[in-house]
Parts: sequence; C-alpha cells; structure tokens
Amino acid sequence: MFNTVLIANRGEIALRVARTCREMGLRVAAVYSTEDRDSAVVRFADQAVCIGPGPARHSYLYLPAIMEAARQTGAEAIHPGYGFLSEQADFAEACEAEGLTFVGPPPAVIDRLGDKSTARAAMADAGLPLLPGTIEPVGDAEAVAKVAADIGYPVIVKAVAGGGGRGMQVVHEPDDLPRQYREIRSTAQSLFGDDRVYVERYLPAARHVEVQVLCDSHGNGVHLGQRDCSVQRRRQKIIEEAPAPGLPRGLVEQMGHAAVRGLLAAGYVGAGTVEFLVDDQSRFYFMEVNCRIQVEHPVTELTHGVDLVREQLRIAAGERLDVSQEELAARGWAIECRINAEDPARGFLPTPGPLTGLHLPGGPFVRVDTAAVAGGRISAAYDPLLAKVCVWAPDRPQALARMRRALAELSVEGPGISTNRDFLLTALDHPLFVAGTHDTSLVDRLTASHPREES
Amino acid sequence: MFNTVLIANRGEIALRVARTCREMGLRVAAVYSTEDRDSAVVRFADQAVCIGPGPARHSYLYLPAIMEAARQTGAEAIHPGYGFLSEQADFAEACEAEGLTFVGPPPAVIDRLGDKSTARAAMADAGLPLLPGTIEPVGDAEAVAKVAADIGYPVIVKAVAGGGGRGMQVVHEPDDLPRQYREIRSTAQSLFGDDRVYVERYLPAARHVEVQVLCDSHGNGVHLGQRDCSVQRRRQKIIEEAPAPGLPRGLVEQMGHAAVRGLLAAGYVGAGTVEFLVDDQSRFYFMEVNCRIQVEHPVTELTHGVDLVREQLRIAAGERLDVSQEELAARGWAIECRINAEDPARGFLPTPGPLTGLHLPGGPFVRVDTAAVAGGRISAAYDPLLAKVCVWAPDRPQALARMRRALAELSVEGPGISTNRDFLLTALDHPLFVAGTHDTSLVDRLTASHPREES
Amino acid sequence: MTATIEPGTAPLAEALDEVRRSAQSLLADLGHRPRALRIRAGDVVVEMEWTEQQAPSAAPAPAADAPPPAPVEQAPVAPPGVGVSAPIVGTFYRAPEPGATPFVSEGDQVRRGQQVGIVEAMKLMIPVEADADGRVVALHVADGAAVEFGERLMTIDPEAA
Amino acid sequence: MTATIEPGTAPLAEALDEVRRSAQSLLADLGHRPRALRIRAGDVVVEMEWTEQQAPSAAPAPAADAPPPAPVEQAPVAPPGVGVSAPIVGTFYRAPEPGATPFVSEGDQVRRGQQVGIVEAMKLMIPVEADADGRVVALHVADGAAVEFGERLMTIDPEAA
Repeated sequence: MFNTVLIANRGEIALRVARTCREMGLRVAAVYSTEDRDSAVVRFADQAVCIGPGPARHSYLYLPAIMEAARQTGAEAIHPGYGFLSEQADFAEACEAEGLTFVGPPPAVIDRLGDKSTARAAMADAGLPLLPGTIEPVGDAEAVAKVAADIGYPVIVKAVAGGGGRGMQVVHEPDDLPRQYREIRSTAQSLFGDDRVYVERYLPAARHVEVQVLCDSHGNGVHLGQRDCSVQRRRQKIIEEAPAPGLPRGLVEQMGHAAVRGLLAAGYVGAGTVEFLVDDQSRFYFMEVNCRIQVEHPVTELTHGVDLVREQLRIAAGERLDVSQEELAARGWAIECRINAEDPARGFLPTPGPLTGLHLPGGPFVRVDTAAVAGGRISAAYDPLLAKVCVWAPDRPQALARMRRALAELSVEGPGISTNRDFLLTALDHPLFVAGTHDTSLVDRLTASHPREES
Repeated sequence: MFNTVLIANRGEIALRVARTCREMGLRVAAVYSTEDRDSAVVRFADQAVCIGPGPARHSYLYLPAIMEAARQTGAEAIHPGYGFLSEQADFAEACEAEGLTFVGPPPAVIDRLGDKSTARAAMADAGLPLLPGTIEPVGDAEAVAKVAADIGYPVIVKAVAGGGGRGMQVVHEPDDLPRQYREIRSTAQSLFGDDRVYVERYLPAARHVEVQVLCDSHGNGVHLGQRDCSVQRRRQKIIEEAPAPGLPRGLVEQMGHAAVRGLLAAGYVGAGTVEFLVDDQSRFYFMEVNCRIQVEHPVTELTHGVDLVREQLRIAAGERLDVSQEELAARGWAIECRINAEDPARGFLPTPGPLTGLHLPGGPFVRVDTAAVAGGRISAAYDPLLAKVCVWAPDRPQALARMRRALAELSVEGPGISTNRDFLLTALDHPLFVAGTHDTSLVDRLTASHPREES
Repeated sequence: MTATIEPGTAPLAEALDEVRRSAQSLLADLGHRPRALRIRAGDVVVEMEWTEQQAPSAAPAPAADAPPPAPVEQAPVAPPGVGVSAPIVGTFYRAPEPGATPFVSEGDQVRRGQQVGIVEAMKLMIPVEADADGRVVALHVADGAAVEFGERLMTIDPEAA
Repeated sequence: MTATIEPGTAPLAEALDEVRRSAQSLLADLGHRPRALRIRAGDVVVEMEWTEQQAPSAAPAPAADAPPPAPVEQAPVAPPGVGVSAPIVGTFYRAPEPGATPFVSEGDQVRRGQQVGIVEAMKLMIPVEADADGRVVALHVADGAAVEFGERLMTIDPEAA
C-alpha cells in the first residue's frame, strides 16, 4: 500500500477520498487553486499545495502543476476523483512515466473506452447489446441518412469524443438530418477537436441504469448492482438510487454479468461504471463506460456496505478483490439527491456566492457528502454541486420518506444563493417517480409545468 | 397508526424520535422547558408547547404538564425517549387513564422490571442465569454478611430501586460490610425513597453486554443482537459497539434467545434491552432490563438496518413485527461515541455554555445524532450529551479507523466548553480496546494514568 | 437572564445571596452590559445573557429592568406593564367556576398576590396571582383557552396602583 | 482570555469578592474589552462575554490594528513592496543553469518584465519576471527550493526605482 496519496481534485469528492485515505492510514496530499485556499480538503489534508489560479485549466486541469505537486509531496499515487483529469489517458500516462500509480484503469483502456466508437466495438465484441446504429464513425451525410433510414427515426447523432451530456443531437425527421448532421459535426469539432460522429436509435422513453463494477489487476471482476439515474436535468443527473426500481430480477443479473464481462474483456482495472439504457420493455443497451469513481457512488456504498474508494486504492496498490460476487449482496434502498447552488426557476442558472449559513441533515440513515461550510463560499469557477444528501432505508417508500425528511432539514443561506432543494422535492413527489416508473423525460415534464420566476 | 405523537423529552433523542415520526407521516408535537425554547426539536416539530421552567422536575419530569401538553396538541401517543419519565410506571398509567398510548411496555411490566428484586425473580423463573446472590431484598446486616460469606468476596450491594449507575456499593472485605451496608441503605433511601438492597457477587473484570429486543403485542419477540457497552466512566457508557467483540458464536445466540424468552415471559411489549455481565470465561449473567429506547440504539440500527423508533411506534399502534428472527442479520460493525460537554481532566465536570462553533463529522458511513447547533448553547440544567457520533464499517478495525477519522473532524467551540473527544480517542487507542479484550475497568485504567491539568 | 439554581438545603440560601450580590456589584461597577455573565461558587451558579439589541450604555441596575429575551411564540407586542404569566401549561379560566363572576376584568385594581385566574392542568386547579399592585390593563387570553407555561395571561399597570 | 487562580479555602463570600475584584481590576487595567473573560479560583468561577459590536470603551479603534487572519500557507511577514510570485508550482532557480550567475541578487535594480528567476515544473522552464521597476529588497526562497503557485519569491521596492 502507498504511504502518500495525492488527490487531484477539489470539493466534496476530494474530501471524500481524503477521508478514506485517512482511515486507511495513508498520508493525504491535497492540491488547491487560489479559489479553494480555505477549502475543507485543504484543512483536512496532511499537506496541501497551491497549484494555480481559479480557472481549472490553469490548476486542476493543468497537468504539469499536478505532477509537480505529486513530486513535492512525495506522493506515490494520485487519485483523480471525477471530472477534471480523471478520464484523461494523457494524465494516466504521465503518472506512469513518473513512476506514480494512477488510481484508475491503464491509459490504453481509458483511451479505448473514452472513444465511443472503439468502446462500442469492444462491448459488441464482448457480447453486450447495443442500440441499432453504427459502430464505426459515419463519414458523410448520405451514409448517415442511409443508416438512419435502416434503423428508423428518431435517431441520435453522437460525437465519438462526446460525454457528460455534450455533443449529441436527436433527429426526428429525415428532412432535418443533413442540417443537424452538419451542426453536430461542427459542434464536436469545436468542443472536442474531433468531428467524428456515429448514429444510433434514439429511445425517447428510456431509463438510465448503470452497473458499478470493480476489477482488480489479477483478472477478477465483480459488480455491485445497479443504479438508476434517470432523473436528469440537461443530461446531468440530480437524483440517483440503488437498486434500479422495477427491473425484473433476471435482467438485473444479466446486466451485472454483461458489465463485468465487458470490462474484463477491455482489460479494465479499478472501479468503473457501465451505463445502459433500458427501454420500456426492459431491454437494455450499452451506452458508455465511465472510467472513474462517479458522483453517485454513495448509493451503492449504502446498499452494499462497501467503501468504493477504499477498493479503488487497494486495487491500485495491486491487491486482490477480497469479496466474491456471491458475498456481495444489496440490502435495502438508497437514494442520493444532488444539492446544487442553482436556480431552477432561471433555467438552473448557478448561484455562486458566500455561504453565511448551512445546516445539514443528520440522524438515522442519512449521509451527507459536502465540502461546504458556513462562512465559506460557492465558487463561480466550478460546478455548483453544494452537497450530496444520501439516505438508506429497508425499502423504497421508506427511503423516499426519509429523503423528504432529510431535504426538509437542509438549510442554505447566503446572499444570492438558491438551491434546487424544492425542485428535488417536487421531483420526489411526482407520481411517476413515486411509482418508480419514471424515465429520463421526468425533469422535462416538471420544467414544462414549472412556473418561471419573474426577474 | 396514530396521527399525532407527543415527544416527552428533549435534546438529541427528541429530535431523533421526531425524525422518524416525520418519515412515518405522523404529526410531531414537542414539549420544551424555557431553557430549550430555541432547541432543534422545537424548530423541527409541527407544534411545540412550553411546559415549564428549566429544572426538569418542573418540566420534563412534571407529569401534569406533559399530560396537558398531550391534551392540547391532540396527541394520541406519547414517546418518552430515554431518561426523564421513560421508565415511570406512573406515567405509563396516567397515559392509559387518559386514553393515550404510551410508547413503551405496560405499566405493570415497567413496575415489575424496574424493581431489581422482582426483575431478578422474573428472569430467574424464565431460566436466565443470575450472579450468585439474593433475589429477595436482604433485611439486616447479619443476613447480608451470611449471604456474602456464602457467595464469596468481593460482593456488590445494590439498591432494589437503583439504576443508571447509582445506588450500588462494592464490598471487598467482610470487615467493611456492616458500615457499607448501612451507607448504601441510607443512600438508597435518600435517592430513591426505598432502602431495600440485595447482594450479588461482584465481577471486577466483566464486560457489559446487552441484547436489544423487540416484542409486539401479539406475543412475538425477536432480538437484534448484542451491544458491548463496557467503556464506562462512573458507570455511564461512553463508547458502545455492535456486535460485542470476541464473544463465541454460541454465546451470542444463547444470550439473544435468553433475552427474548425473559422479556416475553414478563409480558414485555415494545423495544427493550436486557443487560448482562459477561465474565472472563464467557459466562453471562442477567443484570437488569431497560424498558425504553437506549442512548446507544444507533449501533444496532446500523448493523441491522432497522429503525428501532419506527418499530416502537408500530408496536405501540398494535401492529405485528414484520421481521422474523431468521431475517434479522447483522452486517458489519458499528461504534458509537458519546460526545459530552465535559472536562475529563477535571473529573468529567460538565462544561455548559454557549456554542459558538460546531463542525460535525460527515461522509461515508458516519451518522451523527445531535440537537446541538452553532449559536445555541449546552444547558447546565441537563446532562451534557452534545452529540452521538456513530460509524459503520465491514469489520471492527475499519470501524475503529473510521471513528478516529470522524472524531478528528469534530470541532466544538465556545467559551468554557470542553469535550471528552480526546479522551474518547485515547480510549479507542488503548491496546485492550483495540484488541476488543477490554472490560468495564478500562476507563479507570485511563483516568489513573491520565495527566491532570495544572490549574 | 438565566439563573440556574441547583437544589439543596439551608446554607444554599446564603451562598445564593452572595453570588447574586457579587453579580450585581460586578455589573454595577462595569458601567456597561456584557453579552453574558456567569458566576459560579461551588454548587451555585448565576448565569445571565443579554440580547444584542439591548442598549449597553451606562444604564442603571441592569438586572432589574432588563426584559427577558422575547420567546419566539409569545404574542407579538406585549403592552408595557407587568405581565401575569401562566404558572403551568393548561386551561385558563377567568372565573372560579362556569357562570361565576370573573376574578378580574379589564380596568380592575388588583393587589400583589391577589388571585386573578385559574389554570387547570390534569384536574389540578392552579391559582394565578397578580405579580404587582396595579390596574389590569389587558387580558390576553380568553376564558377556557389553552395556555403554555409562561404565556402572558394579562398585563397590570403598576403606575396605576 | 482566561485567568486561573490557585484554589483557596476561604469561605465562599470572600472567594467571590476576590474573584470579582480580580475581574474588575483586570478589565480596568486592560484598557479595552476582551471578547470573553473567565476567572476561576477553586470552586468559584466568573465568566463574562461581550458582543463584537460593543464599543470597546475608551480604547483605540480595534479594526485599524487588527491584522487580517493570516492565510495558513503564507510567509509569516511580507516586507512592504511589490511581491514577485511563483507563476507555477515547481522548483525555483535563481540562475539560468547550475553554477551560473543568478538573475538577480538583493540590492539589484530591476525593470518591470525583466527575468529574475526560473520555476521548473515537469521539465518546463517558466521564466519569473519582475512585476515592477525597483530594487530587489528581499529574496524569500532559496535556490532549488520547492515553491507553490503564488508563493512570494522576492520583494521589489518600487520607491527605489
């Protein structure tokens, strides 16, 4: 095991990783931008290094600064968290070159699975079901039109290099295709420097269900069940739960095994997530792989009683998985709500600013992951995630009731700050969500009828 | 189920009960003394009634005020929490007389089990092992001397009406007996208005292990495993864990079954705890029954995934237990540390006062039960429990590491306030505690060697 | 202002006096009002706190005129004068029995210690007494209404004594 | 502020007087008002608190001389002048190569934009430039030392330009 781990991230995930490091007896080295000088992880860490100014491209995304910080702190391993450099093969490679352990899969695996085209090919090879569409990028408008006609409208045109909800376009009519094809290519070029796109069938009423997988470096892999992340605003998840409600038992196991098979075939090492779409007839289709710990990992931790960051670190240190698939059993139900400093009535506009008051929920079966403190501030330089409120209960109705109770306990004060708390409560109370039969269109239904605040 | 529940308590347990009521859709009525005007449960409750001034005997212990508050709020049930009126048969009777449901066992059961003499008799009848000693109270010094000679020194002389660590005296030498016998009788008379005492063998190196039991009103009973509460200062528990470390598997089941058998035989209904002493040869002896929810109930909730307050309310409403003994399985390990506003260097003297700053631990597998908030105060009128910090982990070493991490995150600020946090950390690090081979003498070992602060 | 007094016996009264006198003299010498004061002597503790709003300045004996921090649930504005508070949570009655003449009505002169109402709690009839000589200037609670401990039942104007 | 006095065995009244007098005299000598005061002698404790807002009597304005909370990682005291900060986390070098003459030494005149050092980060050599015309009055970091982003490397006195 390592002596010192550098955490190349900020906010709640940096603190969350630091907590596990501390519990494992590992020295915690943090990095921070000048914006995060007084952050929770800086106070928590054994050592903290300022790596640059606020804008992430000059600090958290600036590879030389991160590598220097690792050198200065004597870190033997770097945990990238999520976002920032976590899925950059270059970064994993630089770590390797410097003799540092990157806590994540090998660079080549990140490369292969980060490219949607090669990822689809790899998963298809491993026998995972894909939505009808192309595996290879489609070269011109005519070819796209032909494929679209074959698989039937609506289709979705996606950038090979896309991710995080960016670089995709739904096409409903053949007439719209040429224009939208050009648009998405040009968008992809400007966003990712890569204008390759592919086409697949678009499922308007699908559920987003993902499988948490752990693979060690000795060829062993297990899954830790499903998470349903269908409640999304602008393709950003805001409510996640485990297990996924209403899935037939057979499907749960099929998806779990498929995910493990797919990642083992790809040479995966570490904690990873395989995202699927599940249609209204309970058929599942591979969507993409996330080569990192995910924001919503706590719900799996709560149902499975496993510290996923601990497993990441153990795997990165070359240790073997110490649980078998048979021993991994889910208990009860867990839900996570992402509290963002944003205004749902203004199109979810972030509302950064000083935090003068903060009261977090507590008590039975409530977990809060946050780096926010009263007296601190929500920075405009980063994403507006303020806290993750998670609950556990023996069943879904009790978990829902507990989440309502917990969210009602939350209070956030500060000039100009608003949160999506009430919006989350509205979503939790929606009959489709209560019934567990909602899909990714839930938030659109809510915002369509949501009264816009006058400004 | 009830519509409105009155919570006849204060502090963290009042809030904890209120949280479950809210989750169950029950209206929460709180009571408060003038000292607790701005307390967490007052803010949380649907309705709150001021029942008297600070001193508990004029408010939380004042039966007419509590009953009036129940009438005014339209409560159908009263949850007594722990302490205060929770084990007063009179109170349970008054509730019955007013047509209110007392959330606890029937008055006659409280009466029988609250008297240590009749409780010992009842448990002996149910086949539970007792320490050698008398079941009936012993009438005079000569009889006591004879019993003590029979069972062998050291013996412990206990007030029949005693409890909570008060009204007991260890006697090491026959010569000391007459004087100490007189002393304990006079103490018992002044403390409890009842000078009856009994005698049993004293175990200097015993462990305090208790079994959590749930009995419904239909004659069903289950246990939820053991808690070890051997870390005590002045017979007040400060660290509790579940399960109890190092008990042979057979013993665990034996004790569990004995506890359920004993309580069912006594006509018990509700959540109750049977306390045992376990000697260094893993023999267990019945000590007493607690007819209420206990401070340390969260560790059982964490290992068993059961909300015990919810079960109390369901049972009180006449519902049946919905889990069988076979379904109740412990997972992992849980530890609770009681953070008291007290100064270990000054004989654990309470340090009440304003709380100017409070930062609570959070993150993975940490639960904090507290009613304290920054800007509030720790009242001198009540016990100095500031927060219960609980952790869960798959095994005891990980739980210990997590507790150390969590305690290190805690920060409490206020003029004159100190806490036992560092003392708890010292106890957690003691080789005997780390090995799980400690007994009730651990704190004495620590305080004996604890450096006294110069003043 | 909060005074916390532990139960006890004879010598306690003396100790209490001493601690109280000490507090008074300390405050008088100070010439201004702190935010909080706590004096402890053995088992006796006197604690005082003042709200932020209260003018510190060179006010006279602060303990005497400092109003207690307004309880959240109290009636928004209490008229000036001496309040008569409910001695227990219960039901307030203006008269000794239904239909009888009320103990007092608005405008009545009362003397300190005179019974001005009843609060019933679980069949206990607790008399409510005037805290000062004066005129009853306001009744705040209707006959038969539920009251909390400490709730202001009526106001007496001692100037009108 | 806390003052602790050895416990005495004098009767309560005396002890109380002593502690109170001690508090008074301490406050008088202080000339300003602390945030909190606690004096304990054996069983006797006197504690006081003041609000932040309360004017500290005849004492000078506190805001003027109160230093801002020092950032944890900042150098203890930075001399007046213009600081030159590390443009990146890395290793600071005073000279273009080992053994060469340093870019600048204490006392040197520099011009805004003039190279005064190098920070190396992952083989990248990032020049450090003076932010102002002036004289180098202090070098804060040794050659070859690890520096963080924004760490003050040297101070330039622009008055001396």
